[in-house]
Amino acid sequence: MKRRVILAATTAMIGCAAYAEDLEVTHWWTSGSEAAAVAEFAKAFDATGNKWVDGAIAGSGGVARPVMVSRITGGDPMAATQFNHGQQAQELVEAGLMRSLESVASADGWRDIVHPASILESCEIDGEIYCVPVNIHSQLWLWLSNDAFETAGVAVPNNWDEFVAAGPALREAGIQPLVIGRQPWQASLAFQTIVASVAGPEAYGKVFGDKDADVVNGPEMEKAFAALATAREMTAGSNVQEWNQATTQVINGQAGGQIMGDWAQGEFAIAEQVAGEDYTCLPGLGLADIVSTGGDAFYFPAIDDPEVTAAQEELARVMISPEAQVAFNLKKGSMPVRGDVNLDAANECMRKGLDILANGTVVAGIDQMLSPDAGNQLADLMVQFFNEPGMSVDDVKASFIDILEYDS
Amino acid sequence: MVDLTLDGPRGPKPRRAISGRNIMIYGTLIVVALYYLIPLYVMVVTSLKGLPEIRMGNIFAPPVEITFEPWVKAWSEACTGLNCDGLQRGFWNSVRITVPSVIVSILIASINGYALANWRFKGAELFFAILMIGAFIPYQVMLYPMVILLRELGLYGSLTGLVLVHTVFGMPILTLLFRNYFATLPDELFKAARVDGTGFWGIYFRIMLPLSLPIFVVAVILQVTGIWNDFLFGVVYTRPQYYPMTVQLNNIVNTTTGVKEYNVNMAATILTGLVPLVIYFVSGRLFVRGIAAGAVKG
Amino acid sequence: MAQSNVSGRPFRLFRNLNAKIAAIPMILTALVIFVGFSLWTVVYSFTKSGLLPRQDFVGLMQYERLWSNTKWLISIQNLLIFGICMLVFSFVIGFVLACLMDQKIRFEGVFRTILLYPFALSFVVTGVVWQWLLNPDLGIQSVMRGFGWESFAFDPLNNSRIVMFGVVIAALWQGTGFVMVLLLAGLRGIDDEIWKATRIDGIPTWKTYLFVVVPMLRPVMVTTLVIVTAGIVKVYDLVVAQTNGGPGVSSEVPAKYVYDQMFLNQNLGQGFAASTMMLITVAIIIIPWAYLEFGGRKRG
Amino acid sequence: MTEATSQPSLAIHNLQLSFGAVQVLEDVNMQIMPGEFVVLLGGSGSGKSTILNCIAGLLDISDGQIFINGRNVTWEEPKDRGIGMVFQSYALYPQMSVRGNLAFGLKNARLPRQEIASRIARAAEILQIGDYLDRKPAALSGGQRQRVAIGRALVRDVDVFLFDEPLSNLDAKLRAELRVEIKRLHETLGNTMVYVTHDQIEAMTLADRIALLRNGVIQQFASPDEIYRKPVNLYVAGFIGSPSMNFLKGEIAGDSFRFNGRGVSLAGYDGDLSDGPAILGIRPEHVTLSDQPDLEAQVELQEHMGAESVTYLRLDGQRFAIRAPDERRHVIGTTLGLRFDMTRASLFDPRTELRL
Repeated sequence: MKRRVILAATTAMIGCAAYAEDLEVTHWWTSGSEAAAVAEFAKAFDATGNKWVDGAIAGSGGVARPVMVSRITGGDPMAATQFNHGQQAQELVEAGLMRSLESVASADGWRDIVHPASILESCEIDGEIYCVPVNIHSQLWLWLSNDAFETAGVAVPNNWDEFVAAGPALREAGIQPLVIGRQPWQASLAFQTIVASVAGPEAYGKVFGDKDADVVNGPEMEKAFAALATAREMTAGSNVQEWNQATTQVINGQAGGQIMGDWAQGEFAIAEQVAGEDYTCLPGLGLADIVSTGGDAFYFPAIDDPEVTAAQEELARVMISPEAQVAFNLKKGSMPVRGDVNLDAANECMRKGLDILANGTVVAGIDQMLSPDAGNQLADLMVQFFNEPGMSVDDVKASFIDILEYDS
Repeated sequence: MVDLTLDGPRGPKPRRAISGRNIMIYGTLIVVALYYLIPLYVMVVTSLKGLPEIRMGNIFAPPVEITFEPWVKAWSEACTGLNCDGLQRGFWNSVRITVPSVIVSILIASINGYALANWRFKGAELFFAILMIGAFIPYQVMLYPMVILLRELGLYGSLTGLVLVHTVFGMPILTLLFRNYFATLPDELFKAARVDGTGFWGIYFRIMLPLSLPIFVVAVILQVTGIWNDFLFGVVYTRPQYYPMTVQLNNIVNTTTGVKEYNVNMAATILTGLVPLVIYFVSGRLFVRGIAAGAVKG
Repeated sequence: MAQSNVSGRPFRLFRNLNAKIAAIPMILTALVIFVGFSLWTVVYSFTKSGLLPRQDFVGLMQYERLWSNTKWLISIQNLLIFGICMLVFSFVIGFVLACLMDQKIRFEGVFRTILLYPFALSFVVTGVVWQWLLNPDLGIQSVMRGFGWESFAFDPLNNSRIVMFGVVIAALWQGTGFVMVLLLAGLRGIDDEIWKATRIDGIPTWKTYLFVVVPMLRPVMVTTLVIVTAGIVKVYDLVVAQTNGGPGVSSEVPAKYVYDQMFLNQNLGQGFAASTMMLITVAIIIIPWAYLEFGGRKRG
Repeated sequence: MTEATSQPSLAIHNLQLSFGAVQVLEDVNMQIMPGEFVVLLGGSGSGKSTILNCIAGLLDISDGQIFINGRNVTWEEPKDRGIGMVFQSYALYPQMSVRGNLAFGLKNARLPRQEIASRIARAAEILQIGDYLDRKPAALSGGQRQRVAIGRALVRDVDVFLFDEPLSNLDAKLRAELRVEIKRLHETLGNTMVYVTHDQIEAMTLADRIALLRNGVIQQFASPDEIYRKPVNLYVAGFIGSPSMNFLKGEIAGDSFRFNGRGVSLAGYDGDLSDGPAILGIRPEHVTLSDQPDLEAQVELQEHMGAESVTYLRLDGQRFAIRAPDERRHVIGTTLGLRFDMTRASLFDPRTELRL
């Protein structure tokens, strides 16, 4: 076994056709930009002589995850699967259903390559690496339609406060000031963004990381909750469900702005819009230079077949290789997990993100701090808040503290 | 003797085609029929429009320019992740899943119904009652233990496993229908066959089956509809090589590349529903007859 | 008398052996799947299972959480609304339609096919189509406004107070035809002489239907009730396709809560606790009824 | 009770049947000799069909034994008992032709082809169904169907035939015709036949012996004549005969029956009598009009049936029927003098309801 790993390691870079294996890879990346990004991985993997068998299942959590978990626990696992890293896959690893990538990771020195280090840490369980991080998603952005503001006759805002001020003008021009899709996770994301930006990264860490109720009741969070209520007012009248439908409204100038992760950029790119000209992006709502280090990762179920195992390692290497990282992330609109790659092709927005990643504040993603259970409770709470104008900020605050207490 | 005068009404009673009663009956039926047809109409019309026309016009307007492109796209071009071969990929899988599942589930349920109606052995009613309660258990509850059971049986991910799942979950309602149906067949027929020396299986295959066409039609319709339309079991209990058409439908409908391609979605929806729809249209009359036999006498 | 050749009473189990062998799949399904899985679910509802089942018992913790969770409470409330509306409307509308179809009308086949075809479609399709028809910007509302009725407002899917009625409309569209066919079949099975008798007695048609025919339809009503109620308790796909529980959590239903807890929140224990509550409710309603309906019958 | 020399064709010992707590049959005993025609007679719910189903093996009994031709068949399958059965609803297999129906049981028994053909030919000849052997049951009339059903029992070539109300679904004329035919068939074949009916005419005309049942208990098992003349109890007495037997409540005093202050001489009654309360039963046909009457009564209503007439009278506030083989008409309200034929009367103990 060990011998084979070393052998595989030495032949990896040349592209080893000796182990031609069909690997089934499941993921829920089915939207246009996502599929295009996955295709880059598939292309790179097929180039090694193996074959990427695509097992895409649309509908991230609700549909795809039970399928993946069932397949793995049912004893008929796929060769690799997308999973949000953080706490989600931990139980599968503990049950021995996932294989360790430690041998590959240490042989190839992933701990030195991956930047920021925290992104790899979330793949680490008991000192071993179990997943390949493939991208960094900075989730805390506000996307603005330059067209919309032009129509409304106001300048494109530089931060949240200016955006709020421009709200009435947008309304008057028949433009929806803010769109947030009606799915729970989108409402939750908006809340996280507001907390990190308005209350600040420090409060964000204390609230979600330390679950500190005092901070939730404190003055910084007071401002954040006020901003949340403002956001609700600005979304009033919108019924969009999917995030990319919301993005489409921004692209078309039907809506002023959207709070969404940097994957929204993929949609702008497909619509052939140019950052800075057609749309504007404000990380941290333009209030704070922050990115969060959420991201996607691939896990490899334990399969008792040395040829598959070798091919899995091959795939892991391909995913983290500089070439595939660049190709994938340019399509996906996210940032590569390694700092040593050349991203000249990156546009203005991605560059902003990369700069912050290099110099600014990096906060942990919510998946790394909250259990999936608490995370979904939070999402339910937020979507409820956004949909029920009668629900007061105090109600939200009380329920939010309950959720944090439950999780700690 | 009174001489009867022969005036007054005679001959056939006059019938008016347009009576208040008829207006009421047909009026109501037509209004209801419209309500039922509107969604189908909207689906068909939309699937024949181009995207710009959809965005402009209202959904009830007939297409200005008829295009079959959405149908072609839904059938052979729509993407699921990297596979851009539309619904056709899942069509044969759906057939491969539906045919054995329908046959096995109906066979077993009809034998159950027959055993329950004609061979009431001790405890049979208890098991039947459990099945009836089972009819009310949401599938989601059973999803996880089923994974474990299939794993232990070594059937997880196989077509056999999926057939088993469909058989199990179709069993309650089908058994109910068959049991009721067989109970309506004259008991004396069953007795006569026993006196004639026919055993359990002989009576089933040679006396009961030939008399059961209507209820089999009902069962086939219910099962084809249920299994063909199934998404959850197909995706949870099998591997991608067996994914049914509904998985592609989900991928097409739930995937959005910027703009929702409503026309493709609608074409895909109709294409997916075509098989059960055709079966309904073809066998509607038998369906009502079978229902009459299987559900009326409890 | 030849008392000597008394054959021994055969072993009870082997009487009707073939029937018992044939019933093995049913017995296994009943015991392993429905009883076994239910017990398994109940046992694990007392654990703190997350993504995988674990025997980490925590007593009633999951139940305490369940009953303090607004989403669950809303789910139950919604199921009640949905269930009552479905039962009332599908039976009333289905019965009225069946009566109309029973008037020896022309084109009965055409009408029947039209009323029944939605039943052939999956809930997913129904959900998508009605989501679309009820979409205020595209569907009925915008069309009515387009005709000049500017104040027309029918927007159930974006109004958390009436969203369940939007779901009911779609569910009725799909299911009423089937109820109609079942009841029509029942009407057809009623003896013609009953009709003759009521005609001679001068009882109005509607009264005959209501007071004579309905009581005679009891068996078919029972079957219909089983099928409709089973569908109500299990409602999931329709809600997911049409509203996905929204807006907010205002159209959540118990089956969806179970599924979401198990697979989205990765909290199997909580999902199992909710399942157990559903199982218990179903059992409380069904067992006495099933006993009366199916248990006490004897061969005469 | 049993003669050692001839073995009963069908014997039932202590047959019991209960469904749960409900006792359907209670200790039924019966011995039927070869060639005997036995009718099980009773109202609905009396258990007559249930006994037949037990004999056929179509119902599992709770206790007791059943012997056919001396063989214990208590736990045998129906097909192995050596019986043929004819059902009320004919129970013909609708998807098979008449020939198929007749052959089905024989094919199951794996009889050779020629044997089957010859048996069918014989049955067709006996029952005159040769013309429609290739038709489906749906194309036959009720009478034809019942012939086929009988034929199906016939071809089995068995010793015991069971009939379960075979004529109930036919109209009166056909019923009479087929009744005669069954009688003829029995005489031709000489088989043992057990015949269930609720129709006393069928029972009286067909049976060698009648077993009259009530609530799962045999009331009387005797020849039609004996049942008619010497009913063992009030129930049997009331069940047989139409119009049914007249009952007068009174008491025996010496050699006369006292009834509302009047006396009827008991001379000629066959039985040991002692003084005490009693019920006198006399059939309408055993009362004659007389100038020296035992009793007098007023005419209330008359029915004329051509060959005979039935006159309903009022006797001390009680209805009393007489039957006369003539067409004499009485004006309503006239008083008639009645004379009883005491040799054919019955007396019952009002407490036990048994014949004295």
